[in-house]
Amino acid sequence: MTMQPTTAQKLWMYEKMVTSRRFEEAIARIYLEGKQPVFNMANGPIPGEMHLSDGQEPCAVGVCVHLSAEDVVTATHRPHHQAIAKDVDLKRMAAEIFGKQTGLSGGRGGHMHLFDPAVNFACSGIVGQGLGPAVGAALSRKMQGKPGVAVAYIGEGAANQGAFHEALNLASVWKLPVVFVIEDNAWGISVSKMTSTAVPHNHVRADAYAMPGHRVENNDTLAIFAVAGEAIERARAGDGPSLIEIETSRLAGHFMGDAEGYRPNGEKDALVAKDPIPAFRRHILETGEAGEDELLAIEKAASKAVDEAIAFARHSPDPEPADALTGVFIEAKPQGADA
Amino acid sequence: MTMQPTTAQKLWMYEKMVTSRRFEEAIARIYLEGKQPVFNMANGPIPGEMHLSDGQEPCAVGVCVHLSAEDVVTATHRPHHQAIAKDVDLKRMAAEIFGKQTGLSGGRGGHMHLFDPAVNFACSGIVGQGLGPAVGAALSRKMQGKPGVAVAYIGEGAANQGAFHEALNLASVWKLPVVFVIEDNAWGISVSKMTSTAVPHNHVRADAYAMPGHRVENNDTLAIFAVAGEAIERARAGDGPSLIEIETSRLAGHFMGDAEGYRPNGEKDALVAKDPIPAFRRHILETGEAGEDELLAIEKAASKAVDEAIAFARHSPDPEPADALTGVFIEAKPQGADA
Amino acid sequence: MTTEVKENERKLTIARAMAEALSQEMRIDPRVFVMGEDIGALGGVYGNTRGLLEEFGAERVRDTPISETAFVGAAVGAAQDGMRPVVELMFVDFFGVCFDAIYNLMAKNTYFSNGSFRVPMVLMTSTGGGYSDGGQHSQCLYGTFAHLPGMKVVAPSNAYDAKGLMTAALREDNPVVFMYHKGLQGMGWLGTERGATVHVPSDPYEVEIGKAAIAREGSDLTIVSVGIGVHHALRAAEQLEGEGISVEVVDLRSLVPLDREAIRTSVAKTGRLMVVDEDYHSFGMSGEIIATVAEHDPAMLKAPPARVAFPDVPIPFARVMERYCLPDADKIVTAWRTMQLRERT
Amino acid sequence: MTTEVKENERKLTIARAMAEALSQEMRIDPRVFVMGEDIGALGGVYGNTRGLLEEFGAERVRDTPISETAFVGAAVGAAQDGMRPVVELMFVDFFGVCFDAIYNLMAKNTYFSNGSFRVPMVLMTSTGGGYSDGGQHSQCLYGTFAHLPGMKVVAPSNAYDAKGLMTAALREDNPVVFMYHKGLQGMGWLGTERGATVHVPSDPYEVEIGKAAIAREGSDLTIVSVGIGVHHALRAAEQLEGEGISVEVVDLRSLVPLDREAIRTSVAKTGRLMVVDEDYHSFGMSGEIIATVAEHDPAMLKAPPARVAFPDVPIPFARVMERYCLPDADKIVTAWRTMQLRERT
Ligand SMILES: Cc1ncc(C[n+]2csc(CCOP(=O)(O)OP(=O)(O)O)c2C)c(N)n1
Ligand SMILES: Cc1ncc(C[n+]2csc(CCOP(=O)(O)OP(=O)(O)O)c2C)c(N)n1
Ligand SMILES: [Mg+2]
Ligand SMILES: [Mg+2]
Repeated sequence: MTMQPTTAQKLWMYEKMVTSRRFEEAIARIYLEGKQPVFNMANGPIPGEMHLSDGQEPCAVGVCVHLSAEDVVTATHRPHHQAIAKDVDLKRMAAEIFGKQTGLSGGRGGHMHLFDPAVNFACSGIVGQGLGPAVGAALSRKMQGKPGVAVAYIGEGAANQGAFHEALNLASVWKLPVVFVIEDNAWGISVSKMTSTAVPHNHVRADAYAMPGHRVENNDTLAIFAVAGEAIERARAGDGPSLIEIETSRLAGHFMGDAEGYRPNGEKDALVAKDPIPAFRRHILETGEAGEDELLAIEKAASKAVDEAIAFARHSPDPEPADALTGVFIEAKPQGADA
Repeated sequence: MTMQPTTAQKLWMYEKMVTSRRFEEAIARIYLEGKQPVFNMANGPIPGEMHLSDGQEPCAVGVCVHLSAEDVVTATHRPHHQAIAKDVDLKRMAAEIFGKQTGLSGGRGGHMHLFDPAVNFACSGIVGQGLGPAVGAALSRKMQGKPGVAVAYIGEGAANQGAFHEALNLASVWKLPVVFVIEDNAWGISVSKMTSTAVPHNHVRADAYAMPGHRVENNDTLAIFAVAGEAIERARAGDGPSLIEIETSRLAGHFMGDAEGYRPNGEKDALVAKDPIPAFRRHILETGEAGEDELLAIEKAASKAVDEAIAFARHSPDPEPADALTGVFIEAKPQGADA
Repeated sequence: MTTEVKENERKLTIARAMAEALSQEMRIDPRVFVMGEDIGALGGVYGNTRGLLEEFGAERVRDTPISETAFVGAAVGAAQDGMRPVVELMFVDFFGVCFDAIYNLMAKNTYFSNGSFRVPMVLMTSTGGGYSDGGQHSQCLYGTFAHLPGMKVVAPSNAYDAKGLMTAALREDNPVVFMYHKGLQGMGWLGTERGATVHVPSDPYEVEIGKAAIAREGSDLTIVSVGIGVHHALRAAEQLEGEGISVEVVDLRSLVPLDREAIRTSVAKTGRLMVVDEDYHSFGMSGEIIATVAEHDPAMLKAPPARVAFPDVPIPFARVMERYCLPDADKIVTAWRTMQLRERT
Repeated sequence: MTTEVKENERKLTIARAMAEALSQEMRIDPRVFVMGEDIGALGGVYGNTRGLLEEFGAERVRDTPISETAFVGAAVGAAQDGMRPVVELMFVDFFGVCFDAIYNLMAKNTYFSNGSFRVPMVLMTSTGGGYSDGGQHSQCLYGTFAHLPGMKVVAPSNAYDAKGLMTAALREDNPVVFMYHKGLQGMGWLGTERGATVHVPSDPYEVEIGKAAIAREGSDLTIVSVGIGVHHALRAAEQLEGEGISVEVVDLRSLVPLDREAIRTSVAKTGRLMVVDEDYHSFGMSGEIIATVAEHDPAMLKAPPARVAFPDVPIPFARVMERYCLPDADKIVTAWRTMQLRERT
């Protein structure tokens, strides 16, 4: 019997997906401020690269719904949906993306370096970079006898990086509570999975590490819920790691400003037509688990949370420029063994 | 029908195996000169680390018998048997191991850096390092429409290195004429395959790259011949890469000076009892493909070749010390496009 | 003759100059090919391979998996087998995933083999910040690459040098690391340093690797820099000229080989040295250049030499913080004033 | 009291001093654990984890697969999760396969997270040549590690410092790279520098990271070095003493933080500076130290500063070639003579 979400879980997932989408829409809008008529990444309230997660929300919520704050997530360069599903502080996250003093890292990190220790969330900018740390966090829990699983998110392009191989082998050899989740949006920037990956699907690679491998097709929130739930339960039970590849869709460009000329004609439209959020909304309505009113209320709440976060970010002060020189090292001595 | 070596091929393999073993015996003996009573790697006619290949000869000859000078081999930190099977100039190889001016690289390389362009042989000291270059050589042949396959040797410990994953995927995606050969001697220095590798055998990992994977048990020269022959034929035919794992045995320590305290009691004796060279010798005698005399002649020739190579090395001059500063860059301009 | 006049005025961005050098060499030398991430249909994230796929096809212009260890290693193997690969590491910041293939194979196999194996390849890689791309996408790492023997390292400040250095690199029998600064590429979306977009002859030509250029002559202060730092230095020089200070700007163009002669000659003339370096302050380029002068003759220095370098901190995201750290013309002028105060009289 | 006398005479090799520091901290701090290749049953190729498996078991003393990217990355993750991992990179030469986890994660996550994530870990790694291990097993790479921000870097020259620096590193909330020179480990099979095997107190103690030591006082020449170079310097100092030259030897002990004050204070006294560095010559430690003095005040230097460093070539295998390149006491004496000739009078 595949695992089924409760109604509460479904509504939680829906809320997080909508929050994530609203957040990306807001970011996309604001990102373009100051970048018109000439698009220059350095300008506007949100400078730098911007990798949006539109379309990939099911991968975030279908997995993270099984996690609590104590569980660990290492996310990618495309981290917003994952952060939101992991309950990262939305205001401070927005402020970090704006490079503000109130940001999660006071502006030192930016959109690819979001860290929230309260919910054990981190992300990073190099492909495959979160895999080792997730394995290490899982090792830490095992050694300390503390609960918690680690989830490492990567894109399908990252599955060809050496770190993937090493991390999966190590996690398996040491039988660690970690789940590897591949968001397969079929593209690594302009390079298609087909031209970069020797196998059609990466879940078969799990065999090389003697761990279960699963593939979820069609960006299906419920199927992700079920497969991830089982993998996480397995990890919690001490039965070791799993690999999950999820077919998902990148509804935005690789980063903002990407003209996506490399996409086959019509591909994007087809993806938009299969947008997972309206689909999940219909599902909820069809099962009668919530009515239109309730969903509207959720959507309103999501918009409000996003608006507040964005307002918080906008109105927060810039960091002190000279503070750039501080924080390379922790200054204080540690408290000793029992700290 | 599995491929069978001709008698000539068998005798070639036997000769190369014996040459390799005699060579290692000579190196082992001379290596200890000047290192007694106190063992100090820096001393003696052959300083530095020394990784002997005793016991692993079948992996070298069973594969290289199918190769000619134009084919490419990238070997490991344990390269002597592979070099000998690839027909590397034995005298200049010995001289390089002694650090002499007449060495393959005039003493710049040493035992882990043997390069012989005449037979397209190279090796290197970092685990997994030869994988990328083998893929690149294969790519070069494919692009130039020139014949030749590339064989990348690694140890089973190297199969957990990221380079393994990346190289196999790339070779498969580009369908290149390359064969990956794992010499599985069950140990990476003191760490057993069992404790380091998530799967019992690495040939199953071929599935992760959509290429054929083969395992040869029991250090069996004839079985290696057959499996390697097919993989190389496949590569030559343009059908892409293969992965082969060969069960073999490390009859020496990881390097000279290794006390091997980590080995289970009796393991070493059992391996010595299964020494592949006497076994292959018996096989040849049993099939009647050669008689005792002929084999003795081969053995004598092998010893002679080794003696001559060692004598050449011993009596060659040291390099000019100051030449250490030359050769970092090729000085001359290239000949242009049609060079 | 009108065409010739146009020709003489032909200004290119560094991105286009690099692509032109590549395509011209690919036309005459079948051994040259390009591989890397997004260098095919996309034309390179920084535009430096634009048009190559269309002209030469997917066999010679190869998009790769995100497998830097494999494809840089493969470039080494192909180079050793007679090809002349050009390989792109999209951001220099990514070197950590594949540096073994770079510094232990590409850089050393020539020496290890005593020249019996040659490794004629070009590793192109983007450097630099200034557009808030965060600490894993904004580094320069000049010192890191220049410190390790066996690879030549070039870093052009303008399109003329970019084409000439690329052509020279493609004709070299040695591995060359070609570091191009994102802020100079002339891709609008990264800002545009106008000074980098200059006249570029359409015929192929070489700029000698290892030779610095005097980007501006002067007699009071030598500023040594590379890449975008040259433009900061030139701007500061303009400003200081108004105050009657004559600044000489040495554009190294190559870090390896390092043109120590050019540095010393200039400092011998001016008596004062400043190094402008977007790479980290310590244990890198700025120290090496100061040492180059000091070990020659400390008495040449009328004032303590100064560095305007990126401080020893990871590169912060926030614009105000990053700007605080990055070298620019103002910081150069300030450093000059400090130098003046410290000059013994 | 006899036991106390014995205690005072207790000489340890660096290998044993490292292992002792590790085991003492592991006893009092359950968060400390060790992982790496061959650090369990074998006790580390260089002996620095000997006895740990027996005392603490395979859960806290973990042999790893040959997967440096994974296990260094895992150390970062474990450190961030409250552990204090010690991870061994068997030879520093191997850094190229896993540097991303080191310099982009271990070194930068504290900054990127503004300190909300801490990365208290120690990366131990062996350095150095002199025993003909060839160009991929003999490097020092001091400059490479010290150049990149976010990691402290220590390199002891003797067992006392080794234990104290290791203990300090294990108690640090920051990542520390602990570079131990193979020639100093006191493993007979690598030769033994006797000066490295010194009295080591049996109780735990810390040596402050970032503080240089004056290994020998003198007034005519300052030699700055680290690790094995300190011993070469001391031997040269002895020799020069016979000629009436008084040499001060500064043992940096730490490269990051760099004790610039100690360097300048010594040179202020002696007026002459030589740097002895087994790492490559250019763009590394030797340049940085010369610049540290020159940028402070070039007039402090009575003679051009000198470097005795490994030339910018891959490390050759042949003994005579490697010796030709490696710093040693003779080369220091020769450099002194040249310095004297070049001194303005
Ligand atoms: C090691 C490394 N190589 C290349 C890059 C540049 N890069 C950033 S994202 C990306 C594509 C990643 O594709 P995928 O893993 O599928 O994730 P997606 O962007 O599709 O979410 C690349 C090549 C990088 N950040 N790190
Ligand atoms: C990247 C890297 N890590 C570690 C080492 C040190 N090392 C040299 S050989 C070796 C064991 C290799 O085991 P395997 O691949 O099985 O080859 P074998 O020695 O058994 O022939 C190790 C760990 C290295 N040379 N390179
Ligand atoms: Mg993708
Ligand atoms: Mg092995």
